[in-house]
Amino acid sequence: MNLLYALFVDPWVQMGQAPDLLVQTLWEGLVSGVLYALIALGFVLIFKASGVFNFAQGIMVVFAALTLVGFYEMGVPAFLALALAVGVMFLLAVTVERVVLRPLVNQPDIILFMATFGITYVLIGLGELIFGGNPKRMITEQLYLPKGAVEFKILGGFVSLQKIDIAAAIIAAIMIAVLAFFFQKTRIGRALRAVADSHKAALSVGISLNQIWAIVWFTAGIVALVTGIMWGARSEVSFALQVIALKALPVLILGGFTSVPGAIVGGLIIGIGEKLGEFYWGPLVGGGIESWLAYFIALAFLLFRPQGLFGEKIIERI
Amino acid sequence: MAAASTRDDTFPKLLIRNAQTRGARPAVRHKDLGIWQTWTWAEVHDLCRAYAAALHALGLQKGETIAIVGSNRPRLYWSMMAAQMLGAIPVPVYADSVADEMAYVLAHADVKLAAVEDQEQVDKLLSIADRLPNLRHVLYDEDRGLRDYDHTRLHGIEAMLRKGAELLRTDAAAALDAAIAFGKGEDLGVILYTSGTTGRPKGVMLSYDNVLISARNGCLFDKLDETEETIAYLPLAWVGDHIFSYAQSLVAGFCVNCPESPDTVVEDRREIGTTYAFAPPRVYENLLTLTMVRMEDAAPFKRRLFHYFLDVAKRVGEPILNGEAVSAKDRLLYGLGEMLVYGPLKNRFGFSRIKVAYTAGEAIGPEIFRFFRSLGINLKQLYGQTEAAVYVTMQPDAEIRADTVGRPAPDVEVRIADNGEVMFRSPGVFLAYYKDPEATAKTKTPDGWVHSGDAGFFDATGHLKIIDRAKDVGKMRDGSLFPPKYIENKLKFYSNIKEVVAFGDGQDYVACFINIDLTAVGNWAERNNIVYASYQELAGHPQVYDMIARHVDEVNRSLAVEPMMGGAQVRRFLILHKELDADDGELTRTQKVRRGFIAERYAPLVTALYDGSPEADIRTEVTFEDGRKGVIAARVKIRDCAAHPVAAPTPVMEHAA
Amino acid sequence: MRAPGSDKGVAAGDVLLAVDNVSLNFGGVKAITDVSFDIRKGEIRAIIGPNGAGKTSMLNVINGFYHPQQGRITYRGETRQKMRPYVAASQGISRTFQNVALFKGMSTLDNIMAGRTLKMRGSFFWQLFRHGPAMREEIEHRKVVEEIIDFLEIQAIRKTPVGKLPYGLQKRVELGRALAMEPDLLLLDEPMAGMNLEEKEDMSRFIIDVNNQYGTTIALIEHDIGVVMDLSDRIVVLEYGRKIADGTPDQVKSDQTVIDAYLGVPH
Amino acid sequence: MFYREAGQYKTSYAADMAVFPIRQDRIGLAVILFTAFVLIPAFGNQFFLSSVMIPTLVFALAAIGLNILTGYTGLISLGTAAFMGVGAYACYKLTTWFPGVNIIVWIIASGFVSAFVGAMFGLPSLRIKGFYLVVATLAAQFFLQWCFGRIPWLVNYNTSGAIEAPERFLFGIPITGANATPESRYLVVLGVVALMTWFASNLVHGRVGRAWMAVRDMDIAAELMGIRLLTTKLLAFAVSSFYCGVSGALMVFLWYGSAEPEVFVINQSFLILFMVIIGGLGSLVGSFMGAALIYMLPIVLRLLPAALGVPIAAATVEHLQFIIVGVLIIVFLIAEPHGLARLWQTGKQKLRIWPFPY
Repeated sequence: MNLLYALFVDPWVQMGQAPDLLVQTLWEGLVSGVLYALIALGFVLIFKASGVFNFAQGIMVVFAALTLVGFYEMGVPAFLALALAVGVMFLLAVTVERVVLRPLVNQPDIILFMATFGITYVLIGLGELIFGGNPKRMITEQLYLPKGAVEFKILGGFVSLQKIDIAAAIIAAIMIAVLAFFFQKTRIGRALRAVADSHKAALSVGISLNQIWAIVWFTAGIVALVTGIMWGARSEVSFALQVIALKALPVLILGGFTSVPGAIVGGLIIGIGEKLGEFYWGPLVGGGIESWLAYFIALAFLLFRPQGLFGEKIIERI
Repeated sequence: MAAASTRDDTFPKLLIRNAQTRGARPAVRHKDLGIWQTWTWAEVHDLCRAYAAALHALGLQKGETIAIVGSNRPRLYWSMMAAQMLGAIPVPVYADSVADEMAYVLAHADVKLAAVEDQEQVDKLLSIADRLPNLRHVLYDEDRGLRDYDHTRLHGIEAMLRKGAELLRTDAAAALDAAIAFGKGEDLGVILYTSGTTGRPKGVMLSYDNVLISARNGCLFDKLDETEETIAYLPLAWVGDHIFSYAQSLVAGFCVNCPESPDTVVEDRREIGTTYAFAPPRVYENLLTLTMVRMEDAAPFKRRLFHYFLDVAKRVGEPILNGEAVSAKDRLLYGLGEMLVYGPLKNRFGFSRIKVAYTAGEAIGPEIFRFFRSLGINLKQLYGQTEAAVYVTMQPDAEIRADTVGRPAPDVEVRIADNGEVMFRSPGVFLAYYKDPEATAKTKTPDGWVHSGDAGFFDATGHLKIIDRAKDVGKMRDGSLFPPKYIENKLKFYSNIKEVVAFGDGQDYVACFINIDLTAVGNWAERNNIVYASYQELAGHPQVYDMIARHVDEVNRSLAVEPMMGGAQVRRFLILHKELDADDGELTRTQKVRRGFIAERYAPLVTALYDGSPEADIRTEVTFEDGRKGVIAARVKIRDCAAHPVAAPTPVMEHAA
Repeated sequence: MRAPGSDKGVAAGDVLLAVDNVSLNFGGVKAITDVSFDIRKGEIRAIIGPNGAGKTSMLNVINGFYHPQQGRITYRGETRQKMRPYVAASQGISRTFQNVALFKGMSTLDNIMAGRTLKMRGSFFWQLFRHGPAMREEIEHRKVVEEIIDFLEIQAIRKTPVGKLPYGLQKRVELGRALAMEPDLLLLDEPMAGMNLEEKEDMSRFIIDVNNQYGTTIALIEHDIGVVMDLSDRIVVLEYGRKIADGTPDQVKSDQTVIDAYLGVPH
Repeated sequence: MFYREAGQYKTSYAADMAVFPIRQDRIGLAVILFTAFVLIPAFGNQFFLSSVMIPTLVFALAAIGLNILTGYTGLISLGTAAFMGVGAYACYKLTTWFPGVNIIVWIIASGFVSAFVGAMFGLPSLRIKGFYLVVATLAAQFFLQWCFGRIPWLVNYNTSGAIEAPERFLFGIPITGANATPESRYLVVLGVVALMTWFASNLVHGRVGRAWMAVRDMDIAAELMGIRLLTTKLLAFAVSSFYCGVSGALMVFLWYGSAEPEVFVINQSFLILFMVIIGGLGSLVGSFMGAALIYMLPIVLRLLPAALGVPIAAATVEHLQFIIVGVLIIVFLIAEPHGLARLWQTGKQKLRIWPFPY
């Protein structure tokens, strides 16, 4: 009886009693959701264009952030470091296309999937080898990212929002807008969309597959860098991040592997979902349910919409 | 022999003996439904008795004939046995012969029954039924597709066996025993029709003694026993198969293995690992060609290894096989080669356990012959004929040479007639040609000597050398001998040359048609990146001509060495634009060239060979795979070749064995 | 393999399967519109029509892979709104596919053996040991499969991975796999697509043999009209998901709408 | 080259369907078994037995488990480690409950527990396909890992939060706990692994295996042939998890001796997935090769610098390891996507047709 109460009634009561806390939690969820969404975005970009399920996306986030901070610590001015980091991501994209994708073209998905595991390992090794394994502080202020928090007094309580989080949300929004524009308006963008449908179409636009893959991975790299900065600003830069990066998977499941809006909505749902879960239900089982709640939420959705939120219904042909 | 004639002098009696003495040993295997179904001698004995009973019930009488049509299947062999139990005479027929040929043979043999393999053969028989008024019943092995046929005169052998088993529980058994006991060695055992290169086939009548004594001699000669494994894949109608896969199996009690289907023979041979094998030269030839062609594509290291040890084998292989003295070092090397090359090769060929392998029917290329022997495969040649129940001459161990067919077989007398024709007399000599006294009279002298129809001579070592069909050996204008087959074979020994037709009788010089071997030449072309769109184009290619010209020159040189043959060097040749084909009547069913037919079919080319023109046009009608007819035309180039000085004549030995 | 007509109830000539007013659409796209026809026990029934006429969809409906929005399917006297693949299979409907759907990673033998799965009942426990009952069952089914291999004359490729086989042979193996289910109703989706003359003749022979040796009822889709006319007892003609003709080869041949459909006369 | 197949004809289906139809292969197998059961325990030293052989075998077993799911049935899983964990914790609970019962019994039993859990998480596989299914297995991975850490009951409420392998005996010889000699532990592990490998090979060669592969190669066709997708997939999940569970139990009881939740983290799952991929999807022998390669590589890398006398910081080696493993995976996938097993196969084929190239 108590258990049922604790499970199904008490949480709602709490929400009602302390709406400010609720808002606070929602906001927390929203922000982590945004970051999930950003990682997922990286996945989607690559999956759309090359059909590769890029397991390394999470690591790319860390790696990007690490390079940025790493360069800075070597005494490189912040924005030059940023530029360099961008350069590194470009290099990475090209190498991956050359060394991994090109030789493995036309292999079954699982093989490419495995290859991205390989990339993951290489990146981890490189990152730690070059910049050392110990966690680092993100160079927030040097990049003129806001610090501190603003407090609102609503619903009979205080809700404090970290400025950096607000910034994150805004920047994320901007970036998505830019990407959208890039895909809709620019020639390359259209080519990329074409690839998603059929490789021939892409070639007809006059861009080689190889170039397209490089571009996509580069774009994903940029997204990773931005994500990395945002994330690093909230916690610290270390490979512990990679586990959290896996959260992008449920997000993808919700959004469908090929839908950018899907990735965003999915991200938010997961983010908010798991924060609420953790805050209101977690205590019942000793907390820490954040680590798996996301996957269960995704599963629950899948059982009803196997093709994800935005994916279109699959007609199996034979 | 004397002992034999009283007991075990017929196939059925031998079967009974085997059932008693080695009843549990395998007698027949057939790869069917994926595994080697096996029957012991005891089982075969019971089945054949049942079968015989059923045949009797169908009204098969002593002295009547039953046709056997199909590939090598246990039940077809049993059909022969069952018939012989009743004193009836099996008449195996070439399964691939066209309806018309078959109609002639069956009508001539006046068969009452026919045991056939499957629907295909049944249909063939039904199509010619009106020409066989006395054919009462047709028995089939495979019921596939025959479900809806009228079964009044059609019976499944399966069902026959069951019915027979029933009958044997009645008084039929006793009658059968009597019938078997009644059979005698001198009775007519089987009629084998020879696919004559000319004229209608003749039915060679062989008594049990003919076959069994020869078979027994063959077994003794090579010490064959019940442990042998042999694979039956050659036509039932051919005397060789009758002796090797039927008679000798009964005599020695060894196991005969029937392949799953014609196109799996190679795999099946490998699986079984035959100890006693027989194959016409072309089979060994193909094996060698295939080996060489494949090794061309092998990795350089492997190829070098392969050729190195092949050279070792060439040097010491035969001596070792012949039990001659060989240095320890060489034996060691050979042993190593056995492990690295010869062993694996024999394994691939399915010859790992081979005891003795025979080749006959045609002359075999010396290097082919030596290749197999050097690997440690005891390959031998024999000279035989249907009229002799195979054995005329055989090669005793350690006296084996590529260019002779060996000494007269046990109990066989051989002499060379004045016209150079080989004649023989032996227990195996056939009774007569079925319903053909004058042909019999022409071939068989009253005192039992048989005209082989082949020309040959005994060399210094007392080994027989066959040069050609006696009637084919012609004379050229200058009177020198022209043995076409002899020349053709010498050329055919080159893997690049598939068929040759030589002309020269009554001419000034020898000239010939050549058929290139598509596999070998095709590969050669690939390696020398010569592009070609069709057989015709490849055949006409100048570089191919050059290559063949070199072969011809070597042959001429070898001919020049032999005084008797020196005059027969090839002076001009052309490469035919199409492969000679049995379907076009250019070859016999046994792949022998029909020289006369070809000569008229390609008359323009023949004239061109002798009027000195550099090329000639030809149009020929051909039959395609799917039976459609068509015409192909071509312009064929002609090459001249130089002759070599002939060696001085030495007195030719000639004496009976 | 099983003797003909051994399936309960339905005798030769009776209606084995009836399709009544079946309509199927995918999110608005109409694949089949109100099609009715029947298949009689023991006949060879052809479904023909131009590309996109909904032939394959029809087969998919029959063996329960697609579920029609309207209409009923009556099989062996049982009427259903829709079939379920498993039910269809276990009640003796088997099929081959337009573009060969063999199990690429497995040998010819295993592919056909897989067709026997439905008939294998051995306990998991014995499977662990591959002895006793499990092995006995394995062997007993192997025998059946060998019969099929023999029937289709594919002994030589028994142990070859099907991926390595030429297209024509793959089609044959697929037929073998379908036969392994000892079907009462055999659905063949373009059994001769992309075959040369000789292969087509072989395949036709096999289809006829199957039909009269085992009394198997056959419904086939085929583009080669010549072949269809020779093979089939009755023909349904579909166009744009609608039935435009149904009858014996001669009737269909002389049917104006069919001629138009094939000559592409606008209407 | 060593093959002499001529004369090895089959007169019965039983012989024809044998897992090792060729005599030379049977001989080879016998030699391997003899080496494993006699030579190695006789001559192998402490380090070799407990730090090379035992781990390799344990991982091989897990790899076989995953291979059954991913290689034979075509369902990707990232939850292997978690299922191993289930086995380990189950075994711990059971043997501490009923110390009297032989540990081997409990190791097997824990396999069944893990099989059940595996089947549970396999349920979604009916509706979800391909990469989507990865999420289900990830859910398992993180949820179970969380359970190991957060449910004190599992560790009998001991404060360390870790499980200790108590001393247990087989035929009076200690095979777990501090006093168990490497030899005895090795032999037990080997015994279990050998037996279960035999079972696995029987399964994949029979009806069950064919159903799995059918689903893998062409699930729709399989379904239309009356192969029930759900049951087949669930069975695969269950059997797979059984193997993982047992290997987990072996890992803790006969190798580590103790374990905390961190042993069964997702990286462990990745590692085993590598073993399967590198070893070869759908191959049992591949599972062994993969396990050996992936597990031993780091050891070699660690020992190599020392052996060569190159002074390198341990941390650096650690990092280099990651890079090398990563590179190796990529190189491997490019060179031979079908893994070591395929190389092994081609090698064997070459020997069979030697000296011919084809």
